[in-house]
Amino acid sequence: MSKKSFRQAINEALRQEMRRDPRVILMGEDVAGGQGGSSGVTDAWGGVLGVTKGLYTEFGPERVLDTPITEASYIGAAAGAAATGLRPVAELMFVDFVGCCLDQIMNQAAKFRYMFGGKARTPLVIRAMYGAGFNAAAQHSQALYPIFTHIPGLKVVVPSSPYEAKGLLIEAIRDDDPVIFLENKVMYDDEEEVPDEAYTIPFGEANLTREGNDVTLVAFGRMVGFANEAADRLAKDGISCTVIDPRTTSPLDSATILDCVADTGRLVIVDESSPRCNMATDVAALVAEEAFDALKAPIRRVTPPHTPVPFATVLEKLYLPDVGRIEAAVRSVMGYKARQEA
Amino acid sequence: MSKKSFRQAINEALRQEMRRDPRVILMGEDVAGGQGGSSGVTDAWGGVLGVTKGLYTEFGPERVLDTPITEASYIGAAAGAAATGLRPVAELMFVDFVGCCLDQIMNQAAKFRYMFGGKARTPLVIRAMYGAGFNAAAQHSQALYPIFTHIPGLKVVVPSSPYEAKGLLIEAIRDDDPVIFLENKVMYDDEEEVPDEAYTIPFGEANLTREGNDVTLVAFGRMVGFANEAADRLAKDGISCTVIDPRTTSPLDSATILDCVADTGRLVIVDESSPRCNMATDVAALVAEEAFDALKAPIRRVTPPHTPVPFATVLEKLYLPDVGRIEAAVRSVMGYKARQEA
Amino acid sequence: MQIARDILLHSYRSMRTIREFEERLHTEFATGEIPGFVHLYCGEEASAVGVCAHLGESDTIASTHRGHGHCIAKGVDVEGMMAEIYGRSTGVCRGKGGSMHIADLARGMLGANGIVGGGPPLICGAALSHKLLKTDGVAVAFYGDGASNEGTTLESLNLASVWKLPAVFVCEDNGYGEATGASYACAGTQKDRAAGFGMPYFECDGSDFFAVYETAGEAIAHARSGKGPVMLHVHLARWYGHFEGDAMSYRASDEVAQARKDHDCLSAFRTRTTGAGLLEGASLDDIDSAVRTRIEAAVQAAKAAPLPEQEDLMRDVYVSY
Amino acid sequence: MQIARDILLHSYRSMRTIREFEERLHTEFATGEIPGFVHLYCGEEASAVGVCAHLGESDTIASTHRGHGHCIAKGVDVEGMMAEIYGRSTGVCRGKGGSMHIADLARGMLGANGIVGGGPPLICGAALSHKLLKTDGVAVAFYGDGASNEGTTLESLNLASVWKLPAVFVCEDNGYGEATGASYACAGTQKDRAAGFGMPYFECDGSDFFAVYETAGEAIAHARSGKGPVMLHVHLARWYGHFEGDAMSYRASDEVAQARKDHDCLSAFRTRTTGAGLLEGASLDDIDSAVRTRIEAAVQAAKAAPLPEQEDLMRDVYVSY
Ligand SMILES: Cc1ncc(C[n+]2csc(CCOP(=O)(O)OP(=O)(O)O)c2C)c(N)n1
Ligand SMILES: Cc1ncc(C[n+]2csc(CCOP(=O)(O)OP(=O)(O)O)c2C)c(N)n1
Ligand SMILES: [Mg+2]
Ligand SMILES: [Mg+2]
Repeated sequence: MSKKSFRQAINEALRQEMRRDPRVILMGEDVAGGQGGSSGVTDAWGGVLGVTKGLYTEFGPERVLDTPITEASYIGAAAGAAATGLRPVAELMFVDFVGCCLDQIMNQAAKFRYMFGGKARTPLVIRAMYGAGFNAAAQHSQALYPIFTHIPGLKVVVPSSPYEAKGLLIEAIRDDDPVIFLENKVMYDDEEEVPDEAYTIPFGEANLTREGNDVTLVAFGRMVGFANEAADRLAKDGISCTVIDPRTTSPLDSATILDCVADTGRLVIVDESSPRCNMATDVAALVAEEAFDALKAPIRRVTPPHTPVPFATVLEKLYLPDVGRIEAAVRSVMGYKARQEA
Repeated sequence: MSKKSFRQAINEALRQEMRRDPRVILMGEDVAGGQGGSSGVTDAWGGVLGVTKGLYTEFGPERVLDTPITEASYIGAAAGAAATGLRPVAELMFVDFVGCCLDQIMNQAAKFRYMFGGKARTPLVIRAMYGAGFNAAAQHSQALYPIFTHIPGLKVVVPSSPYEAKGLLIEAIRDDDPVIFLENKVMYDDEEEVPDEAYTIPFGEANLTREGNDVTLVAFGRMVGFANEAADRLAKDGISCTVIDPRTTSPLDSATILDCVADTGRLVIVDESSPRCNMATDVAALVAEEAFDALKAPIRRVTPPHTPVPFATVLEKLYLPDVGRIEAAVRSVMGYKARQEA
Repeated sequence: MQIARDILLHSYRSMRTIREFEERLHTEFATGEIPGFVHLYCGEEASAVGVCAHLGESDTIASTHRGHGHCIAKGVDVEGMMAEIYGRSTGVCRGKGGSMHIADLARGMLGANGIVGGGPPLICGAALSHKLLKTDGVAVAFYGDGASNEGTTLESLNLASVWKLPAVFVCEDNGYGEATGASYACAGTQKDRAAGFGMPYFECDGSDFFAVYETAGEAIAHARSGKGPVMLHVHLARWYGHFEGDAMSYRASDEVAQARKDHDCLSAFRTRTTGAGLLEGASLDDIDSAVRTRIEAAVQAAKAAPLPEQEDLMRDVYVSY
Repeated sequence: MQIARDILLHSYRSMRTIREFEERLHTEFATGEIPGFVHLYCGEEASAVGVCAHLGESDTIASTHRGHGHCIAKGVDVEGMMAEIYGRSTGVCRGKGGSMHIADLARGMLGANGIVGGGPPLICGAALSHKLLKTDGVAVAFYGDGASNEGTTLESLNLASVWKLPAVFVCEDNGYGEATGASYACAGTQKDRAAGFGMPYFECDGSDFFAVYETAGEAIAHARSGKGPVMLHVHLARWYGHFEGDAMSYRASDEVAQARKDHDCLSAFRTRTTGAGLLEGASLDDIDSAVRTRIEAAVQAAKAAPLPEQEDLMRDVYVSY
């Protein structure tokens, strides 16, 4: 156990799994860096934000493959390699680039097993950065996990901390289905205690980071931290929240969400993805259908507005959900009085 | 006014708009057909299902452009042409192929205006076929409108009949934003009375195809017909339904949905897209947040299961929502008794 | 070039099986009993068979929407294919894939593909598996002239060269992508494209089994020896419409007739092998009638086979979920 | 080739403005005041300027993540660009785009682009507009060696040829895509790729304004005359990291120094023009100092400019919604 950053946690997960299983390989743009450069230095970058640094040096060019800037072909290659005996971890860099390779994910990797009558196994992990807060503007700041969640055949992981990231990534690599693993780029320097040895966190099992009686908060990825902060602040005013980190959006731990709502009767969902057809709507619909009885107040969603991500810091701050907005949403459901009662 | 098929309605809308405005052009794979063929016959296909037949003959090769099989480049070209003075209608054939060109839609066309500070106008229409029921299997049967709806900057149209198709397509062509126009391939031979002259149906204004007091049904595209049938059957048992065809998923006519639910207190949503993060969840979340007070029963969703679309007829029938399942959902919300009441 | 008798016989049987399979589907489709889209490979048999003659079961291929020929040439079970096309639970994909998604990974058949240009990236991955797992295998992408313009295909040519993969890109150029001529849709030449992505280029007449066999042999040997990927450009004619139901008004009325007359791989094969005394007409006749019987039986079995069951709908979306 | 004096002076001013803009951003970025990703065009100035010298305001260009040079060369307002990079409401995109999304459609600048390979398809569309609206204009896609492998770029080369568009594909080859050498990532040659998609190929030394001017002139004239698209391959060196913050350990320690010494388009331009008596050193000095003053003022104005307001967040997602 030692303090590790989100970046280190992911690096360690990759390293340990690559040591454990020679079929695990890495590919992506500059996951090593320096191929064809004039200095002869390889492993020059280890990914655009240094997450895979050192892996090329340890595992060599056969297992850490730099690619040309051609997402469709190398993500497809990862799918093809996965279907034929390797266990590739392909890095898409920014998840926003999925528009360049969605077909290979959506129509190929995700559907092989079903279309082929159960005869395929595609142990593929696609890692990508998501999220706003980096002034990276509209084409480098999206969340997009709702799109992957929508697609049957994919599993989708949105880790909320270094500990979660390591365990979930190891699970993803050992999983036999295609997994989309999304890393919030703003969190790479976040630190916490993380075990040194390999461990897994199962998919589809939510984590309760706070337990309370008044309101259930469901939050994803970086928003889990915000929700916890809001819960801590609210606790000072005697409002007690349960905070659920579903960890994976597909599969989704519906049972835990429904149980918690059954207890609290109030639900606020915090989702940093665009508001239409997103995880906030997904969870709201689940609860409005299956825990309707328990609901004492409207289900509130805290999300960005239906706009691209703006560049300027002031606007980006307004764009993203924040602790204050979460608090306000919780207070509004606590203060809710049904019309008939009022 | 005369009886026209869904196919004819679309053809007529295109023809009338092309006559009206020389900047309107068409492009896509075999939208004419026969270029480079040995017979010298052009306009050989008019689209893979004959929807654009005759337009090449009337408007010629400058305005009806056959493309190579390269979706990213010609959809991107349509976006670029739209931003520089033309009003292209690009045909993607099957919406499933969006994986080959999503970037040009999501990161280019949809975001130009916002990223460029309001200085761009991108009057682009992308037509594509969607939907199951054609034994076209997993890569040619998806609905996918939730993905487009999720993306800020796009408008999304899902017409439910020939009349709707014509008016909405003309509106789409005259609209100054990028519009995704989705045609259910199973409906091309459906017929109804359609005016001969050009007319428009505004976006974001839902159509009430039935009005009733007990249950609100919200359905999309082909599902509107199913919902109406279910409503007719239920009427015989004295259950009276409002059926809402939102016409466009983005913008969505929230006000009409909320009003109707305020009246009926019960909501069933019928959506043929995959169930996670789809329009059924979107509408459910809207209502669970903004019409909570009015709700007398859980919000039920009728959707396919979270699986790819299967090939075999028996399985595809089980996959798709049908009138029976809609009826059952309506009866279940009618029969609902809250635990506390029961 | 000397080709062993058993290879000749096997190849003839494969080509005949494909022909019979496709001609029969053509007839059956007309009865309305076959659901979905069906794209026939008739006239192109020598390409699949001439290429696959150099492949073992552990080599990998990826195919297209026009995939029946590749499947049969790679050894996928013909009865299972027929049942699949009929949407039966005895189909190779349990009736869930249909004509456009027939696959058999155990036989190195990575799938037909409903997406034009879908296969080449996958084949880069399969070739990478061969390389890293040191199987001595090669991976072959079949793709059409239409698909030769797709970004996925072009990127894959580059990726395969950069990674020096044991990959073979077989461009099956039948002159049309749907109703559009390759002369319209393909600028430049395939040969220059191969050069543009740094790989050797081979080409041959795809109606001549011997030409395909020989050229593919060289091309595949190059890839297998570790020297990197190659492109094999096969000139072909398709004998039916793009899919069943296509009236083909874009083709001159005698184009297909001419191809059937002058570029029939089966009759050319027969003439050459019997003429040179390599095979006897009677052996070929035997194959013809055995194949006819087999396909008839496959159709009857498919029609009689059980449909998928309700539980199949939810099955095999994931390995675990 | 004779180049008019005003063109020479204008071109020098553009190149100097780009240089000064970028060098200043380099310094300013280090202070931490500039948000987001910044990719500098230093060392590549002659490419943008030599190409754009042949373009009028109604011609169209599409740029890349490394877009400042193209914007300045195409006449986008420098003060508005600086303000944009600082995220101010006076920015050309009101602070909503930032460095990677500077655009000005009124000046035929279709946008920098955060997506590698994003521009070439758009340029096919702009070229189509020129063709159908009979503007006599051309559309130019700037893209890097890295982008030359993207499927979008390759498909666009083909599409432009098939449609015979007045399009110019300018491959700015600075030898690197991020930290990866073009020698690793690009198989084959750009020249063969041009042939593979049926278009003429031109190339030149991008540190020599006169070479670019002359070659681009020919290439653009070809496209403008209606003979179809062309590829122009410009050899360049980038003087800074991929983006600000890149330590460039993948480059030999003297690589940049060498480029700055031997391949500086500005000093080469000065030597040649003053040596041949085309321009006087004093005129160039005047430009240098005027540009310095201008950029200083632009930075100060940007820093002092107002930030966007809350209402800007929801504005301009749609024309109407
Ligand atoms: C990405 C994509 N675009 C378009 C289609 C529709 N489509 C199916 S087959 C085909 C023609 C393919 O032509 P070619 O590659 O030459 O193969 P051929 O049919 O001649 O064997 C097209 C356009 C598709 N299935 N996938
Ligand atoms: C589709 C996509 N993939 C990857 C990236 C990340 N990226 C940004 S710039 C760049 C390198 C581009 O290289 P090149 O085209 O040679 O342009 P240069 O930076 O040398 O000007 C990469 C990989 C991106 N922005 N978009
Ligand atoms: Mg073809
Ligand atoms: Mg470069």
